Amino acid sequence: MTDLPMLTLMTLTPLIGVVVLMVLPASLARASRPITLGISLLTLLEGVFLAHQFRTEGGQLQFIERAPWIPSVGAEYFVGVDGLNLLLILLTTLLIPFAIATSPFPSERPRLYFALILALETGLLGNFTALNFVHWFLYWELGLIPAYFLIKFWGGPGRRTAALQFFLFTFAGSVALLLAFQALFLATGTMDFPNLAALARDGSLSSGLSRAFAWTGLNPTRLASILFLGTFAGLAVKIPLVPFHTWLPDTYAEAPTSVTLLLTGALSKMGVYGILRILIPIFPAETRTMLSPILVGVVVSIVFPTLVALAQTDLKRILAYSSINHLGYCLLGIFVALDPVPQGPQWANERAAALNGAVLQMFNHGINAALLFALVGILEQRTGGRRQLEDFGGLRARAPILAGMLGTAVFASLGLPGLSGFIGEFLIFKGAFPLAPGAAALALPGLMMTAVFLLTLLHRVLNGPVNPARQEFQDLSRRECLVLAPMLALLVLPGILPQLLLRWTNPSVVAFVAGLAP
Amino acid sequence: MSAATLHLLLAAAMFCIGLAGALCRRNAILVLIGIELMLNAANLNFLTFWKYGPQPQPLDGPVFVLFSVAIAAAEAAVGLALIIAIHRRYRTTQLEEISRLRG
Amino acid sequence: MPPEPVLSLAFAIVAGLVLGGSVAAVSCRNRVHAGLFLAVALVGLALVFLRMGAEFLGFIQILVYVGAVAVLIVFAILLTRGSDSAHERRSNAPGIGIGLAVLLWGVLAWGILHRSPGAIATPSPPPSMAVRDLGERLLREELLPLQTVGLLLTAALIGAALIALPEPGISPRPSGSHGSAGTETPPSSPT
Amino acid sequence: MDAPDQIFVLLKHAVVSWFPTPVQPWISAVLSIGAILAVYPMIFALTTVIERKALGRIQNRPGPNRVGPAGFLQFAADGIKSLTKEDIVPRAADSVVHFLAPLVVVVPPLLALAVLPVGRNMVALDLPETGLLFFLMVGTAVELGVFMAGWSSHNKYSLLGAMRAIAQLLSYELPLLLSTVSVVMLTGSLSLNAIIGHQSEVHAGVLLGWNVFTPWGAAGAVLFFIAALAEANRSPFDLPEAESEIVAGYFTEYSGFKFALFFLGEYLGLFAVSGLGITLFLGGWLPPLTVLSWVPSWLWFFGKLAVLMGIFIWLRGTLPRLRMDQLMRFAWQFLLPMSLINLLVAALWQYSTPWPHLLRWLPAAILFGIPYLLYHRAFLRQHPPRTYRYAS
Amino acid sequence: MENLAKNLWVIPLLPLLAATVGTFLPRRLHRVTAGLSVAALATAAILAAAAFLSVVRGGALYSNVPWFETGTLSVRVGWILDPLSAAMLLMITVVGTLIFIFSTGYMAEDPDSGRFFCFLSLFAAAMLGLILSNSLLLLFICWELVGLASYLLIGFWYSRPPAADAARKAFLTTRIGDLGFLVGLIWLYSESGTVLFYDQGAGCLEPAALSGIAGRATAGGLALGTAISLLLFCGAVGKSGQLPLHVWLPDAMEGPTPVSALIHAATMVAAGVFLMARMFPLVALGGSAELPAPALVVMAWTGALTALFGALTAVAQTDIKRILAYSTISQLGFMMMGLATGGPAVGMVHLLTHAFFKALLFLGAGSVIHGCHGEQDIRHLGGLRRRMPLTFATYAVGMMALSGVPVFFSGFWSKDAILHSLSHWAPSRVPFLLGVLTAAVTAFYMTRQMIYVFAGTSRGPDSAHAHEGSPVLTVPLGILAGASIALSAVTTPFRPWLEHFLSPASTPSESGSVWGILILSALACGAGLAAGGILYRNLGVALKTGRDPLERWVPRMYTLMRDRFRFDEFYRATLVKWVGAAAWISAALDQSLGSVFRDLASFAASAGSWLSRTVDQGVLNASFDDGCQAARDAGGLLSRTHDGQPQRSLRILIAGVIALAAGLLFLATS
Repeated sequence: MTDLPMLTLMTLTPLIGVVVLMVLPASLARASRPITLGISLLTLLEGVFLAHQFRTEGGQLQFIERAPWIPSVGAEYFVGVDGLNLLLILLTTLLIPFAIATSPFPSERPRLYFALILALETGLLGNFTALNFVHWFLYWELGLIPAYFLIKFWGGPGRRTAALQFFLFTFAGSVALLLAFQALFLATGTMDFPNLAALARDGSLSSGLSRAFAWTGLNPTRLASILFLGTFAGLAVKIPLVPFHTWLPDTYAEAPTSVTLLLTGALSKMGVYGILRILIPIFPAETRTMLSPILVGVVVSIVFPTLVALAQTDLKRILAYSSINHLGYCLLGIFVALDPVPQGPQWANERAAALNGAVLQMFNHGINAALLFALVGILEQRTGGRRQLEDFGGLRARAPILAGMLGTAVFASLGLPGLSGFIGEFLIFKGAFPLAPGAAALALPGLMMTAVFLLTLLHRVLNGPVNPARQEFQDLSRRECLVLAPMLALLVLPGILPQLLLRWTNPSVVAFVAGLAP
Repeated sequence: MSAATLHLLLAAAMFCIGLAGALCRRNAILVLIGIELMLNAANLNFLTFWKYGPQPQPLDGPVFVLFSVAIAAAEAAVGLALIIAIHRRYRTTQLEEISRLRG
Repeated sequence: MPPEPVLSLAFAIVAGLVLGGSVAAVSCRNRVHAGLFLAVALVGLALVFLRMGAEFLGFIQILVYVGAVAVLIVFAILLTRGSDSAHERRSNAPGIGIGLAVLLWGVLAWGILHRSPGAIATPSPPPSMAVRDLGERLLREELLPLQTVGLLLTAALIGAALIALPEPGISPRPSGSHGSAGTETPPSSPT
Repeated sequence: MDAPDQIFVLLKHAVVSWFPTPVQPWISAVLSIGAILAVYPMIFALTTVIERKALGRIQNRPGPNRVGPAGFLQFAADGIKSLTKEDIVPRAADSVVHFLAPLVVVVPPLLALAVLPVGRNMVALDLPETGLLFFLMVGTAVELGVFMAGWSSHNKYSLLGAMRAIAQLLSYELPLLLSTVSVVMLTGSLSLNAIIGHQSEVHAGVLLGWNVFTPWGAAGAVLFFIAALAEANRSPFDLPEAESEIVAGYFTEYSGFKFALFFLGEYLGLFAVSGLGITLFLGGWLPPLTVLSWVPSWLWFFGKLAVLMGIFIWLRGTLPRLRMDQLMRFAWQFLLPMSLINLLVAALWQYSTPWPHLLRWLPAAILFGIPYLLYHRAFLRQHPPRTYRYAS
Repeated sequence: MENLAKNLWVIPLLPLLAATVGTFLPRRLHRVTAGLSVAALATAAILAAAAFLSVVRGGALYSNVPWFETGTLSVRVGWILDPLSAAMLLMITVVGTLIFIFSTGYMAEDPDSGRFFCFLSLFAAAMLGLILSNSLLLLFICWELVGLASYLLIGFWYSRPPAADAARKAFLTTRIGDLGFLVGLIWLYSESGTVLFYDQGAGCLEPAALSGIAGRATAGGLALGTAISLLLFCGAVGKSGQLPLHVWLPDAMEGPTPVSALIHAATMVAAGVFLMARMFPLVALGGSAELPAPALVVMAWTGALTALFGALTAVAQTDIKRILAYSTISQLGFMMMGLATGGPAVGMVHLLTHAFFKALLFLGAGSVIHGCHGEQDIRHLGGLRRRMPLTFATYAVGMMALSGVPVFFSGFWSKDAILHSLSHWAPSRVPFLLGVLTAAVTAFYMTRQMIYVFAGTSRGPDSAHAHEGSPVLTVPLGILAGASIALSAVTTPFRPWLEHFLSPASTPSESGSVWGILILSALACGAGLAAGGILYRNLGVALKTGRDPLERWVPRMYTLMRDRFRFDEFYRATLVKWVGAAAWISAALDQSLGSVFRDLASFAASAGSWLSRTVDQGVLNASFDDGCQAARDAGGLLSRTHDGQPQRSLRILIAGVIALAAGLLFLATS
């Protein structure tokens, strides 16, 4: 452990880059990418240092910084790390340099572009470390706004609509969240997540609710359910859960590819993490009450997008739907852990497995989706923005290295053992089958259909005779290989040695499960 | 006669002087001067009750005065701006000449 | 410390300053003089505050009223001259106004004198005012009012600036047309 | 305490102790007042001469060099001249106000000087609760004096000068006040002694913790001194008395001793506000390094004052005068926002007290730096530097 | 010995290393890759032989290591060396090495052969890992890797659409079964708390865990053990090409022929059978000789139907490799039957013998194809007996082993053991009859193939210029042929050493009935051979009409068999179409969902504005207008007092205040 305020430092480091880029004279605009890359690598170093200093035993919050801020509105600066968010922090710090390195140099306003990416990183890191709603929410929005501008200024032809849609949806979700937390604050006087969770456990949350909202004439259960739904909706939009997902394919397709990979790799995790950190600890009883409909939603989120993806012809849209599907697994892992029926030590292990799987899946999907989108981005660059399936074919002959990487990423995505995707899915299903056999069984076709559409993608892009328009297709350059190789390594390594990641997550997950017991 | 009474009488006198000014003067700015005096008299009252009052609450009076001063400043600024604007429009600051809103 | 006499010389002087300044402020025919006398009255009031142990408020009183309000008023007087004479015309029904004021003072004085001996007792520990306590109080318990006042002042600032801005439709008065006094102020942009 | 440092304090105590106890407070007060009345006008006199000589140097001319050794008695000659000159009051003037105006201008700076601690234990009027507020309060009274002077003269130029002066004073008072507020916020006291005491922490063993050595303090000091220049009507903010435009501003119609009083008041104001700046940001009478603490504290104060005066004279000789619109715009559109941001920075500084020192600097510097750079850029874009073309 | 168990992972690691190194070698060094792969597998074979010998001498070994932790659970994996895995190990490494050597010759001209050997090595590594793993989880992982390797190898010629299609089909079809496997694995895990097979009494195949599972039933009355077994069997069905998931296997012949030999004849498809053998204690749970466990019954029936289906389909195929592929399906059915009715040893013995002769047949077919420049259609071949004598001889050995020609060929004995256990199977006699029928049909179609390929005269330009390949091609053939014959020495019912080795507990069969089955089996084989010989004796003449002799005899039946009983068409018409329809509907739904959100928003906005307008005009305005008119009239009167003179109002106000203050004071004092 160190006395440095590591988390704050790490969160603010990208802002240095923002400053530097802001004052960078236009004549030096070409330097903005190396600068940004340097700053983000510095952040990555800090993240690695954080992980290195992270104590694996106990699973408690560490690196805690807290300071009173605005006591009268319950605002307190409170950050900390445990096994649930450490991986997400690492993921963020990994993906940002990756996104920057894979991003083509924008022809317009490059300094702003890179500054926004760095601002996005601050938002993400802040959101993942925050333990008080007020600045959690600030960072939540801080993640939203740069993304909006990145889509709007540098996106594809339909970027305006897509950006607006993205903004409206997530903003509506934010409003729901904000309202719910205002109500919670009125009822309890605190916005502290651990505090709120403790209050929820000993029942004073609901009594506070009934006191503060006596005028509505609703009983506390009903009130809590309403707040729960508000919070849930706010988070579900961000993930997104079907049917809140309609913004996602358009957004992912229209956003510049580096931004898309951040959107799916890191931003979508904000919602899942929110469910894990906020929704479940604060509303365990309500979640249990609503578990069946939620699980239905989750299963639909797993199966439905795979079917839709099968009918898509745009590479980015296929991958977008695939993202929904994969985050559905995360949610399955999280929500089955709440299944109230079986209790006992063995079931605690099943819950822990599901949650571990969900956390791992978040990390692995982040890396995996990022790599996939990056590769699609490279295809786009090489072909002048084409990404329909029929624009490709037989690329394996022209670009064996790219084909190998794409193949590895696709197989990791469909959960091939030995690659990272498997362990997460295995653990999720290991927990889900005993706890919620119905949901797990209904989710199985998702696994099947994922394989179907992803292999079809591979098939159409890589196999068959070379597309006449792609005769001149270039394989990956050495620089591109250098950028992509670390990600590839991160696909393989956790698949072979999952303990690398699980030793961080498991103690916290065990503590989390212990806290779930009603 | 206690100090409180004395201060209260002073405040009342100041208020009434301000009132007389506000009632009699024709010029809007001078009326405003009267109003300022009345406000200050009220402030004096607050402070008197705080200092000599039966159950002095800690700092209630000063806090009240502080807010009152702030609001009076805002009022003066807006009032004077209004007067200037009106003057620019009607070339007058005489109150009885500004009666366009008469029913 | 010996107990202060109720009606000390110092009180008499500051009270005289206040009352004299007030009377002069409302009765002066020269408007600029009226504004200056207002400043005198308010300085006197600040001295009253000082005597009551409210140093902070006394200084604030001068800072705000003398430094800002009085200056604003004389400024406004200068800006609005020209249409009327520098000297005030006859007062508006002075009899009624003064009569009402005196009547009110009578009623109030009667009330004060009548009620004071029993109700207004001298408190046991004379309250004192520490600036730090005041600050704590303002930023803790009165945070919301304080913010509101801040908002109000901002709104007043913007509002005043907007109101006083020359409206596009109205051309400024051609210079050097009216006024009995020799001095003329060319239209200057308000601050 | 060592003798040279406390020599004046000891002297005063010795003198006071000759008198019977009941009158001792009065004697003490009289002595302090006397000291102030003696020292500052003396410095004023010296400053005028030095200023004229320095300006002469800057403008490539000798400056006063006739009266006394190297012209250093010029002030005496000027003083005698102004005392003996006829005191003219215009017929149309409002004579009472005309008479009172110089007094209202001179007295407040003297009052303000009374609360400035010029050395260890050396403050004429110690207000532990409200020292700074008293200073600011007194400072505002000058505006009224200026107005009185300008209005009562019944002269176009006087009134214009007064209007300009008041607008300027009002406008620059805000940044001045706001930059002092940050110091108050960090110190937690309005007492000037406490503010100096707060700056006496030692950093790195040698460097004292002057406020100017913090990000907000550095920025605040710059803002403060810019505003102070304007408050004192010094070049480049000397529009109210711009000779080329409005003769001599609000004291056009004054002559003789009254004119000298205005002159004195202006310089005293400059001393007072500089002294406040020294107290707030430059550590008051504290030495910059601990090893220099053997130098008497009052010497430090006056030494700093002298350095500041030198800088002001230098600025006066170097910078051209602003236009009125530039002046106002600079105050409202630049200084005011920047001082608000500085307030925020100071708040952050206070909040980050437990952090390592370097880490405290970083966000503070960023927080001030970004808006400065952005804002500065936007400001320049909106008002680009004017280019003058003579030939076309 | 302990070290051996701990270091078993070296065996799969060797080919894996070869694959890894090969991946990063430049393309032009493909010969180096090939050499590396062969060397790695040969070394593995030597190690395997050592391991095998140690098992022959002493019993089983295993060692477990922790892999990762979740909750309080430590998930462990491990390696096992027992007779089952040792025999498989030896078989895979030996056959694999031979096939690798063959491949160096077969693929010599292909510039991509470096990649080919990488994939082959990866495949070998995965397969070796699969058989050596002492954990169902690790087994599953290797299982999937085997699937990946097969995907890569089948699609090796990816630029040919049929190959790419076949690869995808293989992966997806087996994945259907794998999902069942995964569910079974998880179920077993959660029920027994471990996926280690053997763990000092705590493993899931050891009595403690089995007895825990034995008495329990799931929803629907199915025994827990049965349910899990059936789920695992799903995986086996997919991998081992059992009905109805066999469709990928014939298509998989699109890969290079050594791949077919390695993956789809000798080893990979055996993984399913191996899995069931490995899990036999669980599968057989709760059964007895009279009333076998339900899972075994399902297995037996599936095997029987698959065997017959495969054999019948093979009869009418014209592609040399496809015939062999269907024969593989058929033989896999046999293995399943044997496993289900006679215990793991019976099935596994056939698996081992089949591996050798099927590899031999495939390599022989490869040799033919190589010699005939890629011609695979048997109707265009013929007369190769003279042109490729070595190939012919070895192919004949393989053919006779497959057909079950008595005495000298291992296939006869292992098939006989299966028929024998079938004949004693209590639940039904039908599988036995089907088995005998299949044996006869097998002999028939192999005869047909032999006649087509090797007899008569050449019928195509390619076969006319056929030539024998280099020794690299023929030597492996010879070795495999020798092995196919030699294995019969350890598989006869009179000296069933291999069977005993694999399953020491199995009871020796009664000699009386042995003879009966032997004779029946020989008769079936003979019938098949004879029928084939008779029917195709004048092949050259018959083919003039362009129709197969059998087709002329039973045309409808022949068409059905040639069309593989229309399985693919059936799937295409149902499953594939349904998935496509579901995808289309989902996409449409998704589209409309998006527009529904948008429409809802705009509708809400317009509805809101309409509502507010209506209410404004109709209700508020109307009533207010009237009310306001009245108020205005009244106000007109009052407005007289409001003359814009604020001071006048102020005076009134103050008068009121005075009155009020006086009143209050008066009240307070009195």
